Amino acid sequence: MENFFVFAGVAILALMIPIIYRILVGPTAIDRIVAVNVIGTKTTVLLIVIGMLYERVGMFVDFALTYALLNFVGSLAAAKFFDRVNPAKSFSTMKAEEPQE
Amino acid sequence: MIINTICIFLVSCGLIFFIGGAVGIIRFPDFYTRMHAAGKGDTCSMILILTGLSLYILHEPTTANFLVVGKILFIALFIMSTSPTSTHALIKAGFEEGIKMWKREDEKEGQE
Amino acid sequence: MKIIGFITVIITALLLLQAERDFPNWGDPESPASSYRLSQHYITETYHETVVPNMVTAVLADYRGYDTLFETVVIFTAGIAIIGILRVFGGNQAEHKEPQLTKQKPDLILQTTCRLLLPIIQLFALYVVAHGHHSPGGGFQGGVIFGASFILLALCHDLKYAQKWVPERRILNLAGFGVLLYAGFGVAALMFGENFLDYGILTHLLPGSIEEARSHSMLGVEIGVGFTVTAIMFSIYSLLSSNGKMKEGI
Amino acid sequence: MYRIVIFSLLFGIWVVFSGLIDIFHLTLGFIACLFITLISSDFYFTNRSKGLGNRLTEIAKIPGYLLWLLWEIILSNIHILKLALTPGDIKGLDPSLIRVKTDLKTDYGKYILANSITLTPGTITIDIDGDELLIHSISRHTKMGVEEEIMEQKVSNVFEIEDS
Amino acid sequence: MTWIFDLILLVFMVITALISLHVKDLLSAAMIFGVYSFLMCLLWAGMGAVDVAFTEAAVGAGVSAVFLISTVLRTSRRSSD
Repeated sequence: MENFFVFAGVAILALMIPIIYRILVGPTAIDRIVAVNVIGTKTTVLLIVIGMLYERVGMFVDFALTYALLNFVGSLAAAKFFDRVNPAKSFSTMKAEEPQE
Repeated sequence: MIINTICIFLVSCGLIFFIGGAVGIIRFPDFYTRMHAAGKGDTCSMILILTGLSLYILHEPTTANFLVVGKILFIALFIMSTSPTSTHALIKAGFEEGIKMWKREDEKEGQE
Repeated sequence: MKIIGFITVIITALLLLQAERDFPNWGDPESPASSYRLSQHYITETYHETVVPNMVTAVLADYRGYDTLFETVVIFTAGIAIIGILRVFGGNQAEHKEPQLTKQKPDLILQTTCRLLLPIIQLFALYVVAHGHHSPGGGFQGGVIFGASFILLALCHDLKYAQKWVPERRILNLAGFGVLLYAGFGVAALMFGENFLDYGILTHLLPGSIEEARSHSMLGVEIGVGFTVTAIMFSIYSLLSSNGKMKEGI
Repeated sequence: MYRIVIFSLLFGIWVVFSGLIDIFHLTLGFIACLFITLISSDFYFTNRSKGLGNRLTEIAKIPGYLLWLLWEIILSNIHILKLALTPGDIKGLDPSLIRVKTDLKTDYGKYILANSITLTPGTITIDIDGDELLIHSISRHTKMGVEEEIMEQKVSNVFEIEDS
Repeated sequence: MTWIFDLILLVFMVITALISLHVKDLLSAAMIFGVYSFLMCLLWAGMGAVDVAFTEAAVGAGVSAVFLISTVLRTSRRSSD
């Protein structure tokens, strides 16, 4: 059974690769933020899997609870960022500047 | 033994849904559709995996284990309410920034 | 300039990797860190002396009480420094180009989520503070989570709304109260004729034996740290996000 | 009355969080719940006039609703999985915006409806404006699913029982 | 067995740090720093340093991203180099 948990953990880690790819490529900032959010959910699961491996789930479940409760605060802040950004420097103009670097 | 099998089955189902989300986040063409793959395929697979793990924990039913399973249920509940919220906030931000939606090629030509 | 930095980083990393070869193995019982007398004492005697199962909390809040006290003071000072640098009084200095708010409509989903989850986040923060003895956690972590709950309130409604709970004047009061609570335990020990922050003597004030008095006063100390950290976290957020005007946040 | 309900709710959550059931920790929990009830009990219910009986039936119906929601989530997740694993050009993909009118009155009802729509993959609530929901849907199949309004009936069944 | 976790996490962390340095848009960089913090927490939890991991979880998820984002909001969003 322990081998299965190791396998599950490694599989979840391997499934992070496409998301890190999206973070690297992601054409817009919101794409990246979405990917970050997804990694947060995966971290929550992975922490419990690590807890199963160490057989101390009661301890690791606290971290997972912290992530479950607080992970969306960052995303909310990022979403609010777009409500309040200076119109002159808005998102579409930023994207137009990007290829000139 | 049966519990082990059920646990392995549920966790594997969760992993398969994770694969769906991960492939979708690469292949889908625009921001909105990627949001579909990213935001919520994860919630479902997370619930499946957590259910499997908590079944495995209940293997030996003691009070402490029941409380741990209660905490895991709370995690699932919290993610079920926070994840849609952040998805909604992000897609609203993108929508109001005016990110263009992807359309099929033929429809686009038809409109023009 | 970038290339010089890159080369420096590479050289430093190589030197560090070279030095890493001399380290003892991970988890080696013979390594100096775990065979030294003091660590042996911490590892074997902590539970008998303080009745605290989590060694880290006992070391942080009791054996190295001075360290944690002045860490709390550092956080307090950082808060004061940030207030001193960023806070702007009066409105009529040169009109700085402000980011404009593009919409003002409240969002029902965000507000309802905030309403449902906020008491639970706060309860979890208090749980983390109270159970620092048995599981990882303690004053700092609990304080950060409590501060994050007010930040969530400010994000979902408005900075003004959150300031009903934590007005500007109360921030400094709370932060100072935390530090004073911590130091108060030390002074109380001093009054009974023991060393500063030697909690064992507080058994005259607190119920239970000497060991339990140490454990209980550790809890009190953690609560003090929690107050300071909560207040300072929220004040940093409100100052940064409102450009020092404390009027409207993100 | 209202505060007592909140207090007992929080105390139950504390016991699950804490896991240590002895007098010292229960006292700590009592103090903590009292503190939270004092500073932020205003957050929970907006409509406090509802009768106790209605509340109880509401609570009794929630698990059934959650199970039904879970089943819907799994079904539509399989749909997304099929879409994502289609080789070559993704044929089923047909994004569109829909506006749906809802008859739900309370904020909680609207919130639950919007979150359930978002949780079933394939549809995301972009905005709530009065009683109109703006929804982004990924394919024809999911679009039809929203327009049938089964979910709305379920939600109003559970969360909007009229006082009789 | 957990050395596999440690190795993969370490590689991911290096990649994430490089991406976060590479990106010009400071808002994205702030969020990617959040990923770095998640992985750091996992690494510490895997090594058994649970108190440190808990601090990282609370600070990384709750406040650091918000602080960085509000700083970006009040300064400029483009990195100059």
